[in-house]
Amino acid sequence: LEEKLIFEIGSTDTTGVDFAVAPKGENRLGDLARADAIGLPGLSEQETVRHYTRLSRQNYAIDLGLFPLGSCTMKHNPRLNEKVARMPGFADIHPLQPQSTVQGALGVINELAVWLIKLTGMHGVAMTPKAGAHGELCGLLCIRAALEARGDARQVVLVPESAHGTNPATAAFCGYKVEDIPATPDGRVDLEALKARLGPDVAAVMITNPNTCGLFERDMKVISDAVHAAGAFVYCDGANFNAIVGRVRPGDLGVDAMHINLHKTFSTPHGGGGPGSGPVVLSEALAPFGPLPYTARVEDGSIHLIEEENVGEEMPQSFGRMSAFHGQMGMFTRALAYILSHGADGLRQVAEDAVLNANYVLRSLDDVLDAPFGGSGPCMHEALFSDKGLADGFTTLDIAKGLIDEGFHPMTMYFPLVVHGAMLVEPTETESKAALDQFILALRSLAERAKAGDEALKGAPYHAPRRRLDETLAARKPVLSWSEPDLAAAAE
Amino acid sequence: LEEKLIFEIGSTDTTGVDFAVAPKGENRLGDLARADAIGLPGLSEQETVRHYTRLSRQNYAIDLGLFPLGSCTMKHNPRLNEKVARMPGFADIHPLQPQSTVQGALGVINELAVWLIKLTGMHGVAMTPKAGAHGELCGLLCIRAALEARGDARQVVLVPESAHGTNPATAAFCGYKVEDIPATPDGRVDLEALKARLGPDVAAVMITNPNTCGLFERDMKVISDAVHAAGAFVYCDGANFNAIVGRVRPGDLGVDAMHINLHKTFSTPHGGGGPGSGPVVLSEALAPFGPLPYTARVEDGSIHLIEEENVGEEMPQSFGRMSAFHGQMGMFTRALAYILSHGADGLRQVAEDAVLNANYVLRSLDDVLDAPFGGSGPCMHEALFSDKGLADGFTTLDIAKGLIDEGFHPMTMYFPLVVHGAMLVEPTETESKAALDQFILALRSLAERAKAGDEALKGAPYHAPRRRLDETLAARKPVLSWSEPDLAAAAE
Amino acid sequence: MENDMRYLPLTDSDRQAMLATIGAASIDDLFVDVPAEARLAGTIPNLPDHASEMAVERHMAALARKNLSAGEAPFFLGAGAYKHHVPASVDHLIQRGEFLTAYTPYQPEIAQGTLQVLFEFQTQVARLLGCDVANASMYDGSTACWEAIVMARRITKRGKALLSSGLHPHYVSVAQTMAKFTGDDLAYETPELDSKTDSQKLIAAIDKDTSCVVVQYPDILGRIEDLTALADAAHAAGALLVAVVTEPVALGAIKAPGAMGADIVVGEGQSIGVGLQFGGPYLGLFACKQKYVRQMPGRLCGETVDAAGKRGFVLTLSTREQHIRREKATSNICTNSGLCALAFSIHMTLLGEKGLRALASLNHAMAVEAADRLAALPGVTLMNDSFFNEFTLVLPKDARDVVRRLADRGVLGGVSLGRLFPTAPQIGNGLVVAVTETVTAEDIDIFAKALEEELA
Amino acid sequence: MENDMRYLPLTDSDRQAMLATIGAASIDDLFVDVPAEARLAGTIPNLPDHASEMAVERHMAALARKNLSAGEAPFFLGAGAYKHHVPASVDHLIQRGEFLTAYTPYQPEIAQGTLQVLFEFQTQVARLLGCDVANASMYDGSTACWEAIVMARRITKRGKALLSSGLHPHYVSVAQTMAKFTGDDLAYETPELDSKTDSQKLIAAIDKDTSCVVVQYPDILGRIEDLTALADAAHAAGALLVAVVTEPVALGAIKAPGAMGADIVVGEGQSIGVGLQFGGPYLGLFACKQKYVRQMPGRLCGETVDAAGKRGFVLTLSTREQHIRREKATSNICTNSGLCALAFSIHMTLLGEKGLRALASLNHAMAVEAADRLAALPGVTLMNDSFFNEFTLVLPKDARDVVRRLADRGVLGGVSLGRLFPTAPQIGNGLVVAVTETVTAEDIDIFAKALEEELA
Repeated sequence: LEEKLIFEIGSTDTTGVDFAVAPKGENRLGDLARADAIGLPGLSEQETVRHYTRLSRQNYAIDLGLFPLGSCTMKHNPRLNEKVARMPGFADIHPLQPQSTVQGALGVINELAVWLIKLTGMHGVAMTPKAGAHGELCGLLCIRAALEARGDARQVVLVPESAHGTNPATAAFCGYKVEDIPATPDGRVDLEALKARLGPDVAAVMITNPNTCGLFERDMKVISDAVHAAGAFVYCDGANFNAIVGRVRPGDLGVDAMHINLHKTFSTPHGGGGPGSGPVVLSEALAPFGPLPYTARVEDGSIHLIEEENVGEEMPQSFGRMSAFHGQMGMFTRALAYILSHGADGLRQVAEDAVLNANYVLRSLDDVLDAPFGGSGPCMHEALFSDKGLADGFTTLDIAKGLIDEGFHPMTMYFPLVVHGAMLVEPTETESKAALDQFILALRSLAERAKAGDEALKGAPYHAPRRRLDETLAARKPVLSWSEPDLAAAAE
Repeated sequence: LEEKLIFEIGSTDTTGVDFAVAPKGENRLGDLARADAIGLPGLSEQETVRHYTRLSRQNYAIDLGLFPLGSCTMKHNPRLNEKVARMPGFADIHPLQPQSTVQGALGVINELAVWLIKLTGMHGVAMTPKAGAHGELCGLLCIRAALEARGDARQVVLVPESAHGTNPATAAFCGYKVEDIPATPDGRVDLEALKARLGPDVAAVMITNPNTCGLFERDMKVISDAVHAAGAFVYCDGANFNAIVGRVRPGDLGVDAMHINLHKTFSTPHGGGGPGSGPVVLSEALAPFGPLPYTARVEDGSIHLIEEENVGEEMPQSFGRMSAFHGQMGMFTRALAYILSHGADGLRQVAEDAVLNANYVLRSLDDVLDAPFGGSGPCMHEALFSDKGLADGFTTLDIAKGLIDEGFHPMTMYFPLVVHGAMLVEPTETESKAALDQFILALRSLAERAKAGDEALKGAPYHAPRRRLDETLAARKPVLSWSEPDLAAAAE
Repeated sequence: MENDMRYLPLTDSDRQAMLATIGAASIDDLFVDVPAEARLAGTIPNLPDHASEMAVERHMAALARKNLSAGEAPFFLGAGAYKHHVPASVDHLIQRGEFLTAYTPYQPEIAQGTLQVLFEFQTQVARLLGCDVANASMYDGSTACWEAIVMARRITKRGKALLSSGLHPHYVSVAQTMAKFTGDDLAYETPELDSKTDSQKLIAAIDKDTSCVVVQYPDILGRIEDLTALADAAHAAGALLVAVVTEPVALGAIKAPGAMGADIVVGEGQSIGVGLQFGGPYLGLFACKQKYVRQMPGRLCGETVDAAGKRGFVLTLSTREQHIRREKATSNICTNSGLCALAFSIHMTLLGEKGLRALASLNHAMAVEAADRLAALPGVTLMNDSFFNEFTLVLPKDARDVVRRLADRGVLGGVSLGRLFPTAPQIGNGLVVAVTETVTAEDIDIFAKALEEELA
Repeated sequence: MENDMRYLPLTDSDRQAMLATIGAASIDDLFVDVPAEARLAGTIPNLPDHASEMAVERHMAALARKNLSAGEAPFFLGAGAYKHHVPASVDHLIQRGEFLTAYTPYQPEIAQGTLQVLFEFQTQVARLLGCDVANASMYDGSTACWEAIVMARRITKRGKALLSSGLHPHYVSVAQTMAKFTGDDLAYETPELDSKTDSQKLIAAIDKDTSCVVVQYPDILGRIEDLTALADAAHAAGALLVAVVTEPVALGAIKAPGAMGADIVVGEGQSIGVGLQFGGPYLGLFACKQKYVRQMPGRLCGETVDAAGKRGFVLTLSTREQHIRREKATSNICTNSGLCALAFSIHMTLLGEKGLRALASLNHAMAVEAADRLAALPGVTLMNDSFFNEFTLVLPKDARDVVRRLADRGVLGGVSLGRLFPTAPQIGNGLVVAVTETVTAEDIDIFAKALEEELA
C-alpha cells in the first residue's frame, strides 16, 4: 500500500500526451520565454492510470460503504447525474457565449431555481454561490445590502453555540461582530436569551434548523417573528435541509435567507472535498439584493440573463457579483437530474426515510451509548450520542477510529461543541435496513469495548492503509510540497 | 474482503430501476404469462454500485500493475478508445439498419480492414470472427472451402507440439484429423520432419510465428514454400503478432491465413475474459472464400455491404455466415483508434519496444533462472524460462503464486508444453523501464528463494484476497449456481 | 520517432541502457532471426504516422456522425438485437479498471471479483431461462445456437437437427455454414406469414436420427407458443429440444423454455445491459439440464474453498476445454464474453425480479399499443395472434423499399423480411416491428403517419 | 409512493419494522416537533412526481441540445475560461468511486488517496506559478483573487489595493462587491486599447497605504509584460505584488510570476483538466512565498508519519480554518475544489514538463497564425505587441453585434469588450480572441471569412 509520489517516479522527460508539431513561426512572447526548469514530472498514460487507480484504493467512499457523518449528508450519488453533466451541451460551453447559443444551459439554471424556490417556499434564489460557506456569505451580504438600503448600519450577528464554524467565520468575513446565543438543556436555542439580546444593533440571527443536535427548533416561527420585530433578519443554515425537504418549507417558518448545499440534499458528489454549490433562497425582503448574474424567464419563453450590462434597469439593488460567471453549472445539472428523478413525492420520501433511519439508529443504540437529548423527542435526520459512560481514558476518537476497522467511515465527532465528546450520526435515506443493522452492530460492539476498557481500541485503526497519523508533527514542521531529497536534507 | 452474493443480500422485492407505469391494455401473451417465481434478487442502485465496486477490488488488472503473461499480450488499454466506442453513432446503432444510415460504421470496418491488410501484407480480411479461436475456425473454413472448390478432400492438419490448445481444437471442430509436428532442440519447428510428413492428405499446417517459445521461425518462408508445393495452406496463429507488427509482414513469409487478436496487438480491453475479436487476414488464394457479411468501398466513396442478398453476384465462393451480424463492432472502433494513434511509425515502435523489453527481462534473469533457448539467439516479445535448478519439490507454480505476493500477476506457466515447468514472460511495450526493473527484482528474489528451498513460498499467496483455492473439490463436486441454503443442504 | 508517443513509456536513453544490458548494438540485432528479405527497412508505405489523441477523437467522431443513431430517431428494429434503456450505473461499473482491464480468471486468488460475478451470472441466467445450470457466456446467440446443436449431437450421437422456420435466419446460416464442413444434417424451411408456427410439421418430422429440434421463442416473426408438446415429442423419440431466446426481456413476462421441457436453452443476452453496438460484442447465453453439464461447451465457474477455508470461486470442469483437451475439447472456444456478461449481470441485479417484470410488462403494453395503431392503417394487417414486444405486419407491397424510404424520412421502422430472407420473395411484404420501453407514444404516432404516407 | 423509487432502498415492510423498533406509530410521529402549521400534509403543489431514469435523461438531453457546444463550432472564446483538449484518461480516473464519492479527508487513515493527490497538486501548482507553497485549491480564480487581497491586508495591515486595469473585470467586480462591505479601498480603472499596460501608472500610485498591487498575467487583453519592476516598486513601499493567472497553460511558455517577484500568485486552474462547463465548477489556484504560509486561506495538506513510522499525509495548519477558529479564521471557506484539483493534477501529470511546453508552444503558434490572418482583414488591427494564446483585435465597429451575428452563422468568434466592460463604450470595438491547440487551420479560415463578411 505504498504508492510513491509522482516526483519520485516521473521525469520531466516523460509525457503521456502527444501533440501535432507546432507550425514554425515567429515568437511573439516578447522577452518573456520561460527558460528555467519548472520541475513538473510526467508519466506515460499507463503509469498515470496506475498511479491514480492505486491511490484511489486508499480512500474510503460512499461507493464502498456507509458514511454516518452528521451534518454532512453523504448519500448515494446516482450515476445518471454524472452522465448528464458530461453531455457536451452542458460540459463544453463557454460562460461568455452569446445568450442565443446557451438557452438550454440558462434553462437548467432557471428550472433548478424554480424547484428550489418552491421546495423552500421562498421568493427568489441566488444561484452563483460556489459552496455552502459562500452561500452563507451571499445571504449575509443580502442582509447587509437590505439594511444599508434603509440606512441601517447594524453591526452584530447572533449565532447559537451549536452552529457550524462557517457561520461565525462568514459573519466576520463580511465585517460583522459575532455574538453567541446559549442553548437550553434540551438542545435548542434559548428563546428568552435570544429575545433579550435582540436590539437595534443586531443585523441578523443565524440559525441551523434542524439544528446540529439533530433536533427541530420548535420555536422557529416565534424566533423569526421576534427577530423581524426587532428589525433584523433570519439566516438559516441549510446544511440539514435533507431532514425536512418536501415536508416543511423554511419560508413558512419566517426564514429570510438559507443556503442549500447541493451536494448534501441533492446529492452532487463530494469529490473528496468539493466542488460544492450553495444557492441561497431569499425572502421577498431580500430577493432584490441578490448577486449577479441572475436568470429570468421572459414572455417569449426564452431565458434572459441579468448581468452588469442591464442590471441598472432590471435589478438595480443587486449587491453585485460574488464570483466570475454563472455559478457551479456542473453541479446544477446533477442536482436537477436528481430532483427530477425524485419529484415532489420522492423528495418528501427522502426526508421521511432520512428521519426514520436516524431514529432507528438512535433507538437501537441508546441502551449502550449516552444520547444526551434522547429524551427531547424524536431526532430529525441525525442521532447524537456523547462519550458519557465510556471507561476512563476512552474517548469518542477511539470509537471513531474503531469504526474504520469495522469497515465504516467514522461519524462526525466532537461536534456540536455543546455536547461533550459528541458523536453525530447521520445515516441518510439511501441506506438500506440491512446496511443500518450492520452499522448498529459494529457501533454497539465498539461502545461495549470502550465501556469495558479494551485497550486494543486505543490503537485503532489497524486495518486501514495507515495507522493514526501524527498531526502535531505536520503542523509544527509543515512540509507542504515535495523537494528533491538532497534539497530537503540540505534544508534541515 | 468477504462480499456476499447478490442472492444473499438482495430480494425479489427490491429494485434499482423505475419505469413509467405501463398503459393498461389487453394482454396478447396467449396463455403463456409467466406465473412462477423466477428467483432473481434485486438491489437498489446504491447497493448495486457498492457490490460491484467492492467485488472489483478483489481483481488484479493492468490498471494496477504489470501482467507478464506470455502469449496473451496484456498491454495498456487507452481510455480514448473507451470514449470512442461509446459515441452514440457507434454504440447506439442497430446491425440491420438500412445501409444509408450506417455509412460511418461500415466506414470503420473498412478502414480497419485496410490497415490490417497493409500491416500484414495480405490480400483480404474477414472481419466477422468473434475471437481468436473463432478466427482460427474462419481461417480453416476458408482453407477447406478452397480445397473443396478444387475438389480436393484433404483430411489432415499438422500442428507443432508447442501450439496453443485452440489450434488442434479448432481443426477438430471443423472436422480435421490433427497430427503433431515435432520441435528441434533449439525450440523451432523441425523443418525436415515437417517436409517428410507433407503429402496429398495434408490440408494445412498451423504455425505460430513468433512461436510460443518466444522465437522467430527462421525457416518460415522455406516452410511456406514446402507447404504450398505440397498443395496445402499455411495457417499462422497471430497471437504473437505484437512482436513483429510494422517490422515484418506475414504475407511476405507465405502465410495464407492469420487471425489477429484485436485485444492483444491492438489493445482492446480483455474485460476479465472477453469479448475478443479475431479478424483473419487472407492470401489471394483464400480471400474469395471469406465469410459474410463483407464490406467494400465502391466508386462513389460509399461503403457497400455484401450479405446473403447479393453474395451470388459479388462473392459467389464465400463459405457463408459464421455469426449473426457484422462482427465485434465495439472492438473495431477501439482497435482503429489505437492504430490511428500509433500510426505506421508508432506500430513499428511497438514491436521494437516489445522485443527490447522481453530481451531485457531475459538477460536480466538468465543468471538465476534457466532459459532453455537462451542460447538460440534473441527472443522476440516474450522470454521463456524453465523450472530447472529449483530446489526439490519447488515448482513453477510456487514462483507464480509468489509473484502475487510481490504485487504482480503470475506469468504464463506450464506453457509451452515442450519445456518442463515453463514460465513464459511477456512484458509488452507499454511497461516502463522502472516497472520492468521492479518486476525483475521480484522474480529474481523468488527464483533465489525457490532455489534455496524456502518452504514459505509453497504457501503463497499470503497477501491476496484468497489463499490457494481447491480446484479439485470444485471439479469433483461442481457447484455451478447458487441455491437457497436449505435447498442446498437438502440436496446433499 | 521524432515525437513522443503517448502510450510508449521508454525514452531513448532507456532504450540505450537496455540494449547495453542485453549486449546488443541496436534494435535491429534483436530481429536477426527474421529472414533479411522479410525485414522491413522503414515504415510500411501509404499508411499515416501517429496522431494525437485530439486528432484521433476528431476522426472517429466524424465517422460516428455519419450514422443515424437509434436515440435520434423513432426506432422500431429488433430481429435479434433490441434497444433497451441501460442504467447509467451499468456502464460506470464495467469501466472500473479492475473489471475492464482484468485477465481471464485463471489465477483465482486475484480474480475473485470476476469469478464471483460469473457465478452470480450463471445463476441468474439459469433461473431466467428456467434451467439447472448455465455457463459463463459465449460469443453471441448465433454461435451459442450452433454449439447447442453440436452438444445435442454429442449427447444423442445422432447427426440430424430439425431447425424451426421461426429460427433467426442468421442463426440458420451459421449452422448451415458449419454443417457444410462437419457433415451435420440440418432440416430447415423459410417461414410463412401465418399466425401459426410449424410446430406440427416439426413434430411429424422427428425420427430416430433426430438429435434435436431447434425452436426460437419468441420466434423471428414475434410468435410465441407453448413448447411442451414439442419437448414431449422430441423426448419420446430420444431427441432433445433446444430453445433459442433472442429477447431475454420476454422471460420477465412469459414462461421460461426450461420450464416447458427444453433440454438446452441458448440465447442472445444483448438486451440486458449491453446495447446495440451495430451487432457486437454481444453475449451468448447457454443453459441446460444438470445431467448434461459435462457436455457443455464454454467456461464454467464453480464454488470451492481456499486453503484457509474461505468460500471462493474458480473456473472449473476445464477438462472439457481446449487448453487442456486440445483436439478432444467440447469446443474450440477460449473466450467468454466477460465484460458483456458483467454488464448483463449488473443490469439484472438492478432490475431484480420486480424490475424485470415491470420492464417486460411495459414492453408488452407499448407493443400492443403500437400493433393496434399500425394494424389500423389501410392495407396493413397484423400477422400475430400473440406476441411479446415484436410482431409482424403484412404490408400491401414489398417491405424493403418501405423501410429504406422511412429511413430517408428519419424513421427507423422495423426490419423487412426481404432483408432477412432474400431468397423468399413470397414473404417480402412482411415487416417485423419491435417496440420496447424506449418507444414513446409520440414515436408510434410519427411512425404510423410516415408509414401511412409511404403506403398511400 | 405507489411505485418504487430507484434511489430509496427501504421497502414498506422495512419501514414498518423500523417504526416498531423506534416505538412510533407512524412517520408523522417523528415530525411532531415541527409546528403544526408548518407541516405539509401532502406533496408541494405544482411540482411533478418522480420520473424514470430514461425520462430524466431525455429531458436533460433536450435541454443540452439547445446549446451550441464548443466542439460543434469554430471556437475562439477565452477571457478567463479556455477550451483545451483534456485526455480521456483524466475523466476516467476522476470518476472512480473512491475519488468521486469520497469525503473531505478529515480521517487521514482512510483518505491517503485524496491526501497524496493534494500534496502532489500543491507541489505542481507551486512550481508552475513559481512560488514556494500552494494550497489545496479554492472555489475559482475570482474568489482566490479576493482572498489574496484580504491576505495582503492581513500581512501589511494596510487597506488599499491597486487593481490593474488589465485584471479580469469579473474579478474586479467580485473584489468591489466584497470591498463595499469590508471597507477595503480599491483603486481601479477600465483598460485602454493600447499595447502598453498601466504598469507605470500603478507604480506611480503605490504609496504607504498600499497593501498590494494586483496585476493579471497574461492580462484580460492578452498582454504580457515583465512584472519585476512592479514587484520592486511594491516591495520598496512595503506592499505586496499579487499576480493573477487565468490561463495557466501560458506558464509552459512564459516566465512564472513568482520568479519575477510576485508575493502571492493566484489563478484559475480550469484550463488544465477541467473543461468549460459554462463557468463552473472551476478551481482557484493559490500560492505564495514560504514566509506568508500561515496567513494563507484554504486547506493545506502536509506530510507526516503514522504510528508505524510510515510516510503519510494529513490536512494541516487547520488552526487557520473556520471549523477550529470560527470567527477568527483566515477565511470562511470550508471547501476546496477537490475533484477539479484532482483533474488538474492528473492532467498535469500526463503532460509533465515536456508535454506542458509542447502544449504551450502549440497554443502560441496557432495564436500567432490566427492573429496574423485576422489582422490582415480590412479595417481590423491587432492591438498586442506580444501575447500568449489570446490577443485583442480592434474592429471598425462595435464588437458585441459582430459576435452575435457570428454566432448566428455558427462561429463562436471571441469575447467582445462590450460584454466585459459594458460601462466603457470607448473600447467597445475591441474583440478578445483566444486560440488554443483545439483550433484548426480550417477553423481560422472559417472565422476569418465570416468576420470579413460581417465587417464588409
